[in-house]
Amino acid sequence: MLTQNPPMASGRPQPTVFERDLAVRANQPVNGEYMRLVVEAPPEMLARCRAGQFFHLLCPSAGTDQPYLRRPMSIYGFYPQEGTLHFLYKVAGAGTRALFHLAPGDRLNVLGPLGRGFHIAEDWQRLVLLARGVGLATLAPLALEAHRLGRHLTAICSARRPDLLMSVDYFRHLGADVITVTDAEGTSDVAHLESLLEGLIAGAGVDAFYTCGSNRLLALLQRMGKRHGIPGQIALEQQMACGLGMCHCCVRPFRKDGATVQLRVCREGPVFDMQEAMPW
Amino acid sequence: MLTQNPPMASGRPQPTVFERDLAVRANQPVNGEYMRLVVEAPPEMLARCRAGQFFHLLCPSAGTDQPYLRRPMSIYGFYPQEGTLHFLYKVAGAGTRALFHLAPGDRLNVLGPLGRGFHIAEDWQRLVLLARGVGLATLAPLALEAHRLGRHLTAICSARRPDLLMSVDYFRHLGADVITVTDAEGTSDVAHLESLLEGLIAGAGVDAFYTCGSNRLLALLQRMGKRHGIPGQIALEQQMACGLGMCHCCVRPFRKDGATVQLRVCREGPVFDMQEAMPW
Amino acid sequence: MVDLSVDIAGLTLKNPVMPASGTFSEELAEVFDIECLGAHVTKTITRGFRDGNPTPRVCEVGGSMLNSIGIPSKGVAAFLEKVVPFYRDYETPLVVSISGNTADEFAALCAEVSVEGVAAIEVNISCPNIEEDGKAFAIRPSSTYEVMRKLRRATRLPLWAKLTPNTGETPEVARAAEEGGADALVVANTLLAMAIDIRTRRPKLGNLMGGLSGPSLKPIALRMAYQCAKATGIPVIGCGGIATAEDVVEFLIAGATAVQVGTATFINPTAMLTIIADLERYLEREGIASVRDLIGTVIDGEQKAGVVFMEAAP
Amino acid sequence: MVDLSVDIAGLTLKNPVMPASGTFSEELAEVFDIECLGAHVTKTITRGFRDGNPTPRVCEVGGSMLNSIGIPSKGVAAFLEKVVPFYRDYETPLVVSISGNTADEFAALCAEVSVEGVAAIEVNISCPNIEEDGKAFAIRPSSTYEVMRKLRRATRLPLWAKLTPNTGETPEVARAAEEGGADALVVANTLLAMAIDIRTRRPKLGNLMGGLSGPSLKPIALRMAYQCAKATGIPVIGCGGIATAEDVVEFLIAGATAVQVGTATFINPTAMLTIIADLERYLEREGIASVRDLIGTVIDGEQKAGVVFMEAAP
Ligand SMILES: Cc1cc2nc3c(=O)[nH]c(=O)nc-3n(C[C@H](O)[C@H](O)[C@H](O)COP(=O)(O)OP(=O)(O)OC[C@H]3O[C@@H](n4cnc5c(N)ncnc54)[C@H](O)[C@@H]3O)c2cc1C
Ligand SMILES: Cc1cc2nc3c(=O)[nH]c(=O)nc-3n(C[C@H](O)[C@H](O)[C@H](O)COP(=O)(O)OP(=O)(O)OC[C@H]3O[C@@H](n4cnc5c(N)ncnc54)[C@H](O)[C@@H]3O)c2cc1C
Ligand SMILES: Cc1cc2nc3c(=O)[nH]c(=O)nc-3n(C[C@H](O)[C@H](O)[C@H](O)COP(=O)(O)O)c2cc1C
Ligand SMILES: Cc1cc2nc3c(=O)[nH]c(=O)nc-3n(C[C@H](O)[C@H](O)[C@H](O)COP(=O)(O)O)c2cc1C
Ligand code: FES
Ligand code: FES
Repeated sequence: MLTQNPPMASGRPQPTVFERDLAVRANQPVNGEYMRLVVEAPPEMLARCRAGQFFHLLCPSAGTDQPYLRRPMSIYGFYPQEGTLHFLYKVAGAGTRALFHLAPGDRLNVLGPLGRGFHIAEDWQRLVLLARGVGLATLAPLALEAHRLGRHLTAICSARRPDLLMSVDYFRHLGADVITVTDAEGTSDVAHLESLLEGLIAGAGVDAFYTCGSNRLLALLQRMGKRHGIPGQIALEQQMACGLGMCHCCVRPFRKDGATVQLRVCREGPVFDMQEAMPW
Repeated sequence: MLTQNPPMASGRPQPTVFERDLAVRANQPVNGEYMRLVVEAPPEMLARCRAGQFFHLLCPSAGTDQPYLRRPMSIYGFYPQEGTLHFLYKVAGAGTRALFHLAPGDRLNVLGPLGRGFHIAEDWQRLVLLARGVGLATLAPLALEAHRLGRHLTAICSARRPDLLMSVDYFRHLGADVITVTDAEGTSDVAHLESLLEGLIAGAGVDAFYTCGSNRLLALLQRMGKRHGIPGQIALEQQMACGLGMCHCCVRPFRKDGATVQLRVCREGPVFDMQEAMPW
Repeated sequence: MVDLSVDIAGLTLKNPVMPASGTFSEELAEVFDIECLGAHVTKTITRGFRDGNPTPRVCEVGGSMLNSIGIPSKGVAAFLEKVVPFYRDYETPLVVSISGNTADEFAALCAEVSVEGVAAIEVNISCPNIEEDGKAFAIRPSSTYEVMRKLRRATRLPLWAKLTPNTGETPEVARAAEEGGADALVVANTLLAMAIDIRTRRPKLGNLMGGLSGPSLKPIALRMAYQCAKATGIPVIGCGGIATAEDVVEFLIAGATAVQVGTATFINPTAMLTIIADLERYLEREGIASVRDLIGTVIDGEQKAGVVFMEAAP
Repeated sequence: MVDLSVDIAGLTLKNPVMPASGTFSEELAEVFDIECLGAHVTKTITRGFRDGNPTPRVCEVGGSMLNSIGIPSKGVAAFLEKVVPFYRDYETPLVVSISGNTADEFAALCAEVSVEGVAAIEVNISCPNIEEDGKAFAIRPSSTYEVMRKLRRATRLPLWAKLTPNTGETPEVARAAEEGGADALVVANTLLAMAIDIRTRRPKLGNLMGGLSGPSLKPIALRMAYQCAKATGIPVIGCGGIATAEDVVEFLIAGATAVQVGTATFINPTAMLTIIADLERYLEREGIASVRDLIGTVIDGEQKAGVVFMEAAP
């Protein structure tokens, strides 16, 4: 199970989440829109990382950008052998603008790993991931995990234009089948995706779907999952303060046993059951 | 008169104080305790500078040092030909620590020139200045002015130790007689200074005293000024917010016509009549 | 060409940006031509002479400041003789800020400053009412109403009531001011605060406590401006931590008709100049014809302020 | 060896540093061993289930934050079953924070949580009193006194009253809480504030308004802690913007006996750990034997708080 350690039966929980100042090894553009940040992380931290989990980053100040709260970022990659932790981010506002200025040797305070990652059940052999933009950062380590467990993965990567596609080589390198769709080519709309997925299901079959926070994709996969009885998981985002589950600011509504419940994205998530997720 | 331009008779005052981003040319230690900061200033600003006036500096942020209010600094030197403005400062707290990190090419926002500078009356031929520490920064341009006006100046420079004496060469270069006194040599106490000053008065004579904010020196010079009918001026310090005379935070009490009045150090000062000043 | 002008109870301002009382004076004209401001607002005066508080009168606290200046005043005679004439050389309307220890003294001063050259009177009812328990008039609706009634009778000039954030009853106080005869509300004055030098164990202000102003005050003043705009039908002038054109836009969207800039002028004396220019550019860029089109446009989903207040109180 | 222990109305804390309600939970034990804290303070609970407010529930404002979490609660039964037992594994005293919409509901909950394993009850009287006009109990001395009387009768455990900064009557409210039976005062909760996204023109919080916490609140909370310590004879627990050991020392000098750390834990989850270690080092360096030697040592020159308040109000 790819979840965080539960409190120990013996009573007091043991520390399993780390707040550390880490050295930046690299911080470089991946394409015109995304940056990859690589930091050096200690073994005990990397040992606890799981695909789908995230870190809470204390972004430095940079000029008039003075981010105060931490910023959540998915684990893009974690490499215990190399001792590195990777993030893939898009410059959005004050926090990510400040991240952009980090140079090798600078230090970055991170808190993590946090949250519950992806679950790959024993009998899920053929996985399909469908993601776009920053979502590819969140889903990338799933490919690593699938590879490790010897499962087959089809990665459907969506983008506005072909030159903005990301992680394609990464997925291929890990043995995944990659299908690219773009707005520019007119292949990324729901109708096209639906027929594409129907093709995969009718072909070798699909045991589970994985996706990231887009209402459009969620609705599509919920419909197809119900139609074919295919389970799935979705990684969601929400504003966060503590990142640990203490403040209850990061809730989203979910359908559970007929009722609507508020769950914390940082704690019960960021990965949730796809059918329980609600459009927003 | 070395004062700021008064409002024009025609009605609306013309701008005479400048807020400008200036380039740092140099920022170097003068001795173990003091730093000299040289910035490039435009001619219209330098043309208005007078000895004894000050600038209000918007110190940058440096790490956890995030000075908010501006910091007042005396003009240490102003050189219209070179186009530079000099400050001499001691690292005290957040603001001056941040100044310390300025490097050539960095920009510093300054407001000034501000306040009323030193007055050298027509018939004051033989001037004596008595200062210590940062006070020497404030009094240094007086030497330049005395030199320009062809007056004779005796500069009594005080310090804890001989190696902490400052501006000695500068004063000599401008034709002043320099007398150094130090705590280490036991020559800086009031009794010694008093006999030294009595000597000067008995000799060639003294027409005016100039000093800076030390209670001990103020009391001595007030006493001697009264005894011998010698006028004098003192430059004082106080916490400032606006630096322009708007907020009334920088007041100090003065004796004027038998009553105690509150005057603004930034506006009616920082240079005041020595006999009107009150110990604090 | 965008239109920056706003109307405050019949008084037209060429733009919505003016200085906050106590952070502005004739001296600023030495830095830039103050004719460009929406209004000139003087430091609060009292009838008689006052010395003000002991020094230090200011200190900084984490990117904002405290002050305990304490309204030093040369008295009304000196004010009428020296200050009012200075501003007669400008077209910009002059707003005179006044204060008093009792409602009657306050009203008497209000009548005395109702002279030619004065366009409006800002009544600083955030000052202590010594007839009651020393609390500021504007802490309670009842004392607000009473002092405003007396002030209203003392002048025909527009009355701007300056409220305090040191109250739990902002909407009620705003309504009391309106009912008492205020033509506009200035929201808000400084918030009572304190800082101690841990080395000397002395308060950082000579007066022990003082008022918080600057960026830290902004979200509080914005909330008050919103509450006042909802609670009353008179224009609200936002004040507290405003330092940029974006801050001005935020206050206008919240419901303010104009704004005052205080502490920001200490940090950048030309702040108001920059704000006015940036505001004009903002409107051009966004294709907004008049700054008035921003006022009160917050999308608040028809939530009742009362309910919201309840749920928000933690 | 310096002594960090303090006494809050008969309860000994090994050090004066504890979390603020709503910014702490069992989950922090995954970051460090929470046994090191002076006390454990739970998130405010209500008797029944509550969903909390709409999202977004937090936003940042110039180096501080706003929240409108709105006290989501699983209800008292779930709390007694799951939360209280968790803390039984620790020696550190457990302080339970409660709230209610009416004084009677509040008192009933107070009785219900007076169980073994609970060392003190923090009563969050900064929440709205729906029987009156929806204002928080602690905005007025009268409603403070009344709710405290009922709470006092409901339990024999020490009662800590948590006050709100949304009032102009802090000393009066503090005295009312003491007279009503409070054993200690927690000063203070968040200050009502607001922020608007100028691009979307929507409030940055789903609930329109929320509470300001973090560094901006510090000088206000410090002033309140000072006022409360002067106005009453019961211990004051300072809270608001505390992030460093120096901040703790400042509050102790002002008159607080202990402190709570809130928002700082979001920024640095190990903040309390660092503060406790730094506080110990500070005392050693300054040659102060006991942290208690700092309490109330502000050199305030015997000024009467009343007079000072008057003069400070601008
Ligand atoms: C679990 C999780 C994983 C994420 N992983 C990634 C990732 O791998 N790569 C990436 O580029 N982005 C990721 N995000 C989104 C990322 O957190 C935001 O882009 C970032 O916080 C924006 O901060 P800012 O200061 O640049 O923008 P601003 O808009 O200035 O941020 C203002 C505030 O809003 C919050 N905020 C803004 N956008 C989001 C968002 N989408 N989700 C949550 N909070 C937000 C910020 O944290 C901050 O508190 C993730 C979000 C979550 C919740
Ligand atoms: C007219 C005038 C001229 C001055 N000229 C010089 C000079 O040439 N060289 C020099 O080294 N220093 C000079 N000073 C003192 C200088 O302003 C302070 O050392 C400086 O402000 C300290 O700031 P800080 O942030 O480093 O220290 P902090 O102690 O952190 O400052 C905290 C606050 O106190 C104020 N403050 C602290 N000390 C003083 C002081 N002595 N006077 C006024 N405000 C103070 C600061 O401006 C700031 O607002 C002068 C002061 C005045 C009023
Ligand atoms: C130094 C100083 C002096 C002030 N004096 C007055 C005053 O005399 N009358 C008044 O109504 N407000 C006074 N104020 C309050 C300001 O007008 C304004 O309401 C407050 O500072 C908040 O705005 P800001 O954050 O933009 O400064 C003063 C504020 C400061 C900082
Ligand atoms: C996210 C959040 C949730 C809070 N929840 C509660 C609460 O449930 N009960 C309460 O009494 N105070 C609550 N508070 C207020 C804090 O306990 C504290 O009084 C306030 O945040 C000021 O302290 P700080 O500046 O150190 O955060 C909450 C504060 C925050 C930021
Ligand atoms: S961010 Fe605090 S509970 Fe999720
Ligand atoms: S610093 Fe504002 S009046 Fe002197």
